Amino acid sequence: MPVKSVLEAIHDTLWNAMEADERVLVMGEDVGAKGGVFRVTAGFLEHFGEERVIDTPLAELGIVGVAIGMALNGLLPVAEIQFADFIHPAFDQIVNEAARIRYRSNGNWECPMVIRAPYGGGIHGALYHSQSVEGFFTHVPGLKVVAPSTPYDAAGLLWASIQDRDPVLFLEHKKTYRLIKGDVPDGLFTVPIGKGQVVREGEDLTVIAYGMMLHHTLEAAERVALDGISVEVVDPRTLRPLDEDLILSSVKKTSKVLIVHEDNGFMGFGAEIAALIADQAFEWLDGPVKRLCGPEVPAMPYNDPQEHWFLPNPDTIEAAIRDLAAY
Amino acid sequence: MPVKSVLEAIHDTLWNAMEADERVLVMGEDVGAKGGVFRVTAGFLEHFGEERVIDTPLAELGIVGVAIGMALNGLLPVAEIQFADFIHPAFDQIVNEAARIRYRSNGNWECPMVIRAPYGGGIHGALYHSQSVEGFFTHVPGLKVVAPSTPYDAAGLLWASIQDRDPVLFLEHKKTYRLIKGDVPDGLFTVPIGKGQVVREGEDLTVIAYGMMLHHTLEAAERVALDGISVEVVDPRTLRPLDEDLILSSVKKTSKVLIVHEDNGFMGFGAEIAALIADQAFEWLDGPVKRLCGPEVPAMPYNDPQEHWFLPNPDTIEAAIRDLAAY
Amino acid sequence: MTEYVALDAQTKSLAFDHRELGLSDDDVRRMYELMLLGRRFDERCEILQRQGKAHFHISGQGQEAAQIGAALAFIPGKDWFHPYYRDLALLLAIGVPPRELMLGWFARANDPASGGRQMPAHWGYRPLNVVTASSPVSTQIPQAAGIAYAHKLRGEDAVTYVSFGEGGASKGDFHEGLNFAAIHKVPVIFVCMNNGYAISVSANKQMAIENVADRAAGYGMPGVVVDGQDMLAVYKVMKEAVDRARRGEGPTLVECKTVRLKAHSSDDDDRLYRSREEIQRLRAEKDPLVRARAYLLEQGLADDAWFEEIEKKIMEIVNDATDWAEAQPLPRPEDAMKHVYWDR
Amino acid sequence: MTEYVALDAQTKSLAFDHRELGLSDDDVRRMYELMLLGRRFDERCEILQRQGKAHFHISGQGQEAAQIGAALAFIPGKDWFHPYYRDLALLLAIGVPPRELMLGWFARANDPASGGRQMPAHWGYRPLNVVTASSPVSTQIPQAAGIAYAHKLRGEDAVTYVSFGEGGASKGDFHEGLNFAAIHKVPVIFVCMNNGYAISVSANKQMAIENVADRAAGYGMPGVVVDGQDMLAVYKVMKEAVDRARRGEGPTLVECKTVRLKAHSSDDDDRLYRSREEIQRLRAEKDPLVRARAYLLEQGLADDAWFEEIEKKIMEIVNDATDWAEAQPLPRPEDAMKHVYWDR
Ligand SMILES: Cc1ncc(C[n+]2csc(CCOP(=O)(O)OP(=O)(O)O)c2C)c(N)n1
Ligand SMILES: Cc1ncc(C[n+]2csc(CCOP(=O)(O)OP(=O)(O)O)c2C)c(N)n1
Ligand SMILES: [Mg+2]
Ligand SMILES: [Mg+2]
Repeated sequence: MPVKSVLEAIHDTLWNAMEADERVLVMGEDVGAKGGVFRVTAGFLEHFGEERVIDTPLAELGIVGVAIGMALNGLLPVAEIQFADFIHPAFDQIVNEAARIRYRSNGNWECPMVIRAPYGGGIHGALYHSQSVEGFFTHVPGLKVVAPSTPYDAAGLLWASIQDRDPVLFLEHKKTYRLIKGDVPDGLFTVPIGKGQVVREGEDLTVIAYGMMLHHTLEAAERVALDGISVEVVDPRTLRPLDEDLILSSVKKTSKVLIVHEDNGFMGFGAEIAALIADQAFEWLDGPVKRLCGPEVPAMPYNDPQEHWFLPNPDTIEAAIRDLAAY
Repeated sequence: MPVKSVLEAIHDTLWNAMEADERVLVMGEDVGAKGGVFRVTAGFLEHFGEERVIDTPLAELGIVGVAIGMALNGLLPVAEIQFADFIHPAFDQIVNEAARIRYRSNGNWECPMVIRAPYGGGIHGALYHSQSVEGFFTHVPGLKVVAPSTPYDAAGLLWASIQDRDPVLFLEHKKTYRLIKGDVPDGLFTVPIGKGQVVREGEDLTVIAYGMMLHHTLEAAERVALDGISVEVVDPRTLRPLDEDLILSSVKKTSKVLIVHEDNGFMGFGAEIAALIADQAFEWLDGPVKRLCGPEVPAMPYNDPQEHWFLPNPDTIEAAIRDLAAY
Repeated sequence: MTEYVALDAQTKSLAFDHRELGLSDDDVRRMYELMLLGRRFDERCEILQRQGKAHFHISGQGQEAAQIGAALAFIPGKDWFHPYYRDLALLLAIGVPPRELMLGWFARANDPASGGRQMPAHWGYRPLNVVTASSPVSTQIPQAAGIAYAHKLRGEDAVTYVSFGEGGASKGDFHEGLNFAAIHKVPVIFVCMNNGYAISVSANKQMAIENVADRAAGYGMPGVVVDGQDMLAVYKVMKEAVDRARRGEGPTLVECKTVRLKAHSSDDDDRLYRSREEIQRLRAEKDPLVRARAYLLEQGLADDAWFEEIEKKIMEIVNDATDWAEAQPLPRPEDAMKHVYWDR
Repeated sequence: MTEYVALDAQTKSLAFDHRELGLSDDDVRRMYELMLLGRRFDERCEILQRQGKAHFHISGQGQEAAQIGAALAFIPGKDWFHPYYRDLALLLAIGVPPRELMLGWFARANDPASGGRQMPAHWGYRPLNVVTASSPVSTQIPQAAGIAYAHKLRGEDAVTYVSFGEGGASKGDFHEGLNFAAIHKVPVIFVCMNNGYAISVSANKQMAIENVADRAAGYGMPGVVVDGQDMLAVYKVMKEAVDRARRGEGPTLVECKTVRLKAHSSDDDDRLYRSREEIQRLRAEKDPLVRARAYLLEQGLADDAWFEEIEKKIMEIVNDATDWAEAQPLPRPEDAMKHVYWDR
């Protein structure tokens, strides 16, 4: 199997999807001649033409609103939001419109579309090029939220998302784009939406993480393994609908759990996972449900010392694992 | 002390605030001649004039964006969003702008403003006039989110919010507007932002609720008291910053907890409360942390049977209390 | 750049001769009939709300000429519609069955718009490409641009109708939607129903200009202001715009100057912000039915007997729709869990 | 309704005589000097980024004439500024000290804009009413309308400057901000720096019209298009707009036709979407410094010796700012918890 980066996996899947189904198109700011600011759509304009590779005006509300119309009328738009930080102007079109079209029409209409949004920090992006936005969107019934962490999952989940009949917010962690590489089969294949994965088996405690934090967690797990602490690592992959069974069965096995994400903790996605466990796995718990998250500040600072301070990393994850293991 | 409805308490406090401080102004759709769709600003236009009682264009992004500018330049705007359901077009201005101005400028600038938003269901408002939006906004550091449930708290918290030097989202439950009445002192007084209240003392379990659900909870607590179940009811009043100490001390006392809100549960505000308890009060817990919330559908249906089905009510709360008490 | 059509009509009748617009005598009689159907249906819904049989009413009274004039310029079944809440007469005119429309007011399970999930006047009728509507004002505008883009991409010559009030033209959705449509020259007609108020906010607090259509030039599309009380003038303008769109020449912004004869909705008391004299004046001078009737009489297309007969026929339709719809079952609570996702 | 100023200037120099605009010889020399300071400072920041001393650079090169022409029409200390990321020369021109400006590139603790929290070019300078900037494009536009509303409400005659690119004019914020400002006739100047690109997206994919300023008519405010490479033409237009605003006659939308000589930012490679010939042509024909220099020579306001001397003086300022700023301390990690709320 070829080895690809997350970026290449997404590029190739989008390409293949557009080859396979002429209803698929990409749209967004700079997706054309430039091939996207991260080069996810490099080469698309030349190959697919400007009717299916649309350089839109600088207008996120419009991008999503127009994409909804396309989806209502038989296309399968993949709209790129240049940075997840800039998805907020489209909040109304996503939350009040895309997510409710099936429900409000009693199933008469549907809105199959994908919104791709690069998220996450550690790239000197400061307050407005580093945000995690899953905390907002996972609250919304009618919307699916996918957050792959590996090239394989990115490819499989993207194809699943494009084929899905509901609107999907597809979150791509920017820091993983070039850093994380792995085997990815050629051609189109799916990873099912709504299914998580035990990425590492363990006995003593469960850590739940996604995005760049998954990789930091795996590193921390390696380290503590040297001291005999056996960590099970769960990657939810899809955040909504969440694979609750997988999480609960892991926690019931290990009896302790740490949730890691880089978004701030208060009402961050870890809150829901913790609440789920505190309700459904209460009797199995041998310790408090722990969260390790970004701090309660509005966003990630730009300067190096404070950016570093903001982000959970293998060291802080390791420390949190050791604390919990010792409980 | 005069008895007022929630609506009257808000009306009078706004009025007194505008009398007391000429920097205060109100703005929004229909706040002028009509006095607001709920008549919160009835009589304001005639008394304070159209420079301080601004009927804005139908443009929520603009309302909040303009209000931010006013706040930056020395005014204390109170912007009304006609229904909380229509706050989403302003999401970017609230989340990326208002909430970050102090932080991003390292404290050089601040944005003291209040956004009032009537929320909540049970008024045949259907998908777009019934929403609860605290799940989104409580996630945002830099923003304060206040949700009073009684006329007294509405008055005191509103004056505290107007005087607060940070942006405050002030959530008013529509169903309480005319239904809930209580003693309210004349004139301006404050209830501190960030302080909750034990509304009813009890021994067997704690229920945390706000808005209309607080009142339903109190009714349910009365009922079960007849069977000797002693329920402590906590009203957080402010959702961000949350009075964590108050919640934790109640849970440590009763050892069981139920959280009630009408917003859907997944990533609803109850998730954060549950997560807090599962971490900080784990050793005191005698049962699973329970949530009773609106169902996982995009919003409240209009027709009577389904609207009724959607909302937690004294019956369903009573049942949840009995279940938990029996655990 | 803005074109002005029939705005200074001194006549109490209509500004154009229908024959010159390619309309037959029957067409014109049919237009009147549809307007009347819109009016009587609307009045019935108003009553249902007062009777407590519906929780909500929002009225299209006063705007029927604009709706009918628009509706007839489109091809039902082929073209797409993303109408706003006052467009009842338009829906009837393109062929949504009155019985099915009435289900919405009773919030019945078989309501084709939303199965009773949404408030009345939140349209949706899949068989005729009437897109599901929401409450947030103007969100439909960029969506309509996207719908039209899909038609263009597939090489189909369908045209999309999308409407909104002049208040709705203040929103970013308007700006971003029109801009996209103009850049891509997609086949969509943006129809602004300017009735002078957004609830209580008069148009001069909504904008510092006279005509919403003047904004068209800022996007690079034609803008037309038309007397919305004149069904033939509206038809003429719409037909030209629709034909242009169908030929691939892009979108048009059409502003219909119209009036709102009722309060904003059943939740509104418009005595708070406008005088009773204003309403009386509007009723006397601006009622589109009065003008259409005058035209029919003047042109010898109908006599009193015809009007009486039509009135009777329409009332039968309205009564039938009401009785039938009321007898339909309410939604079941447990069905409220359906249609959140396709697969659950 | 749009006014066009100096757009067909055949001259390689400037279109107006500075004396007729009420500017002294010294004023013009000072304008050149400020433009040069903007250019050299910008070039230095570019180098810092290449050296790895800053993570990011975004350039104002090519836009200095528009910025200087604008800056001089305002009253620093009294007026308010909500500039966008390319407005470096404007900030220098209104008097933000170069040393303090330079702190942003080094993300130092005492950076007056954000204490190193934000990326470079996210301005903010409280002593001169330069409002804190963010990254999301165009959010500053309605905010500027609100700032101006406050001035008007208090009866103060301060005027607010707010700028954005032509790409930024596609956003709903533009629409809603301009509309509010026009309705309330508040003293704000909306300055669109049209450099033809939004990153890689050329203006003709951003809009189907030639001039952003043509949108002004749709809000009911004057719109002016001016040659942004001509500092005197820009000054003239801005001065008139500012005076009008100060007199209480409301906002103006000014579009400066300008060029972006560099890639969008240090993260961009513009070879992907524009030719090297285009850049060469822009450098040869559109560099505002070249045109200003020609004017000074032509008018006998300066000679080669003067230009050399100024160049030296400017480089000293830039060097001093660089050395001083680099020596300042970085923020401390623990301080990142500060200023979330006023009380914690
Ligand atoms: C985004 C949003 N804000 C506010 C409302 C509440 N609202 C419903 S209709 C309306 C006025 C609309 O006025 P206009 O667009 O002129 O249409 P008209 O009702 O006059 O036909 C308002 C403010 C809404 N539905 N959506
Ligand atoms: C809302 C938003 N979307 C996208 C971006 C990413 N972005 C930054 S600058 C830019 C282009 C801006 O173009 P223009 O407004 O013409 O200004 P210019 O850079 O050309 O001066 C884009 C797309 C952003 N900052 N904000
Ligand atoms: Mg209107
Ligand atoms: Mg540009």
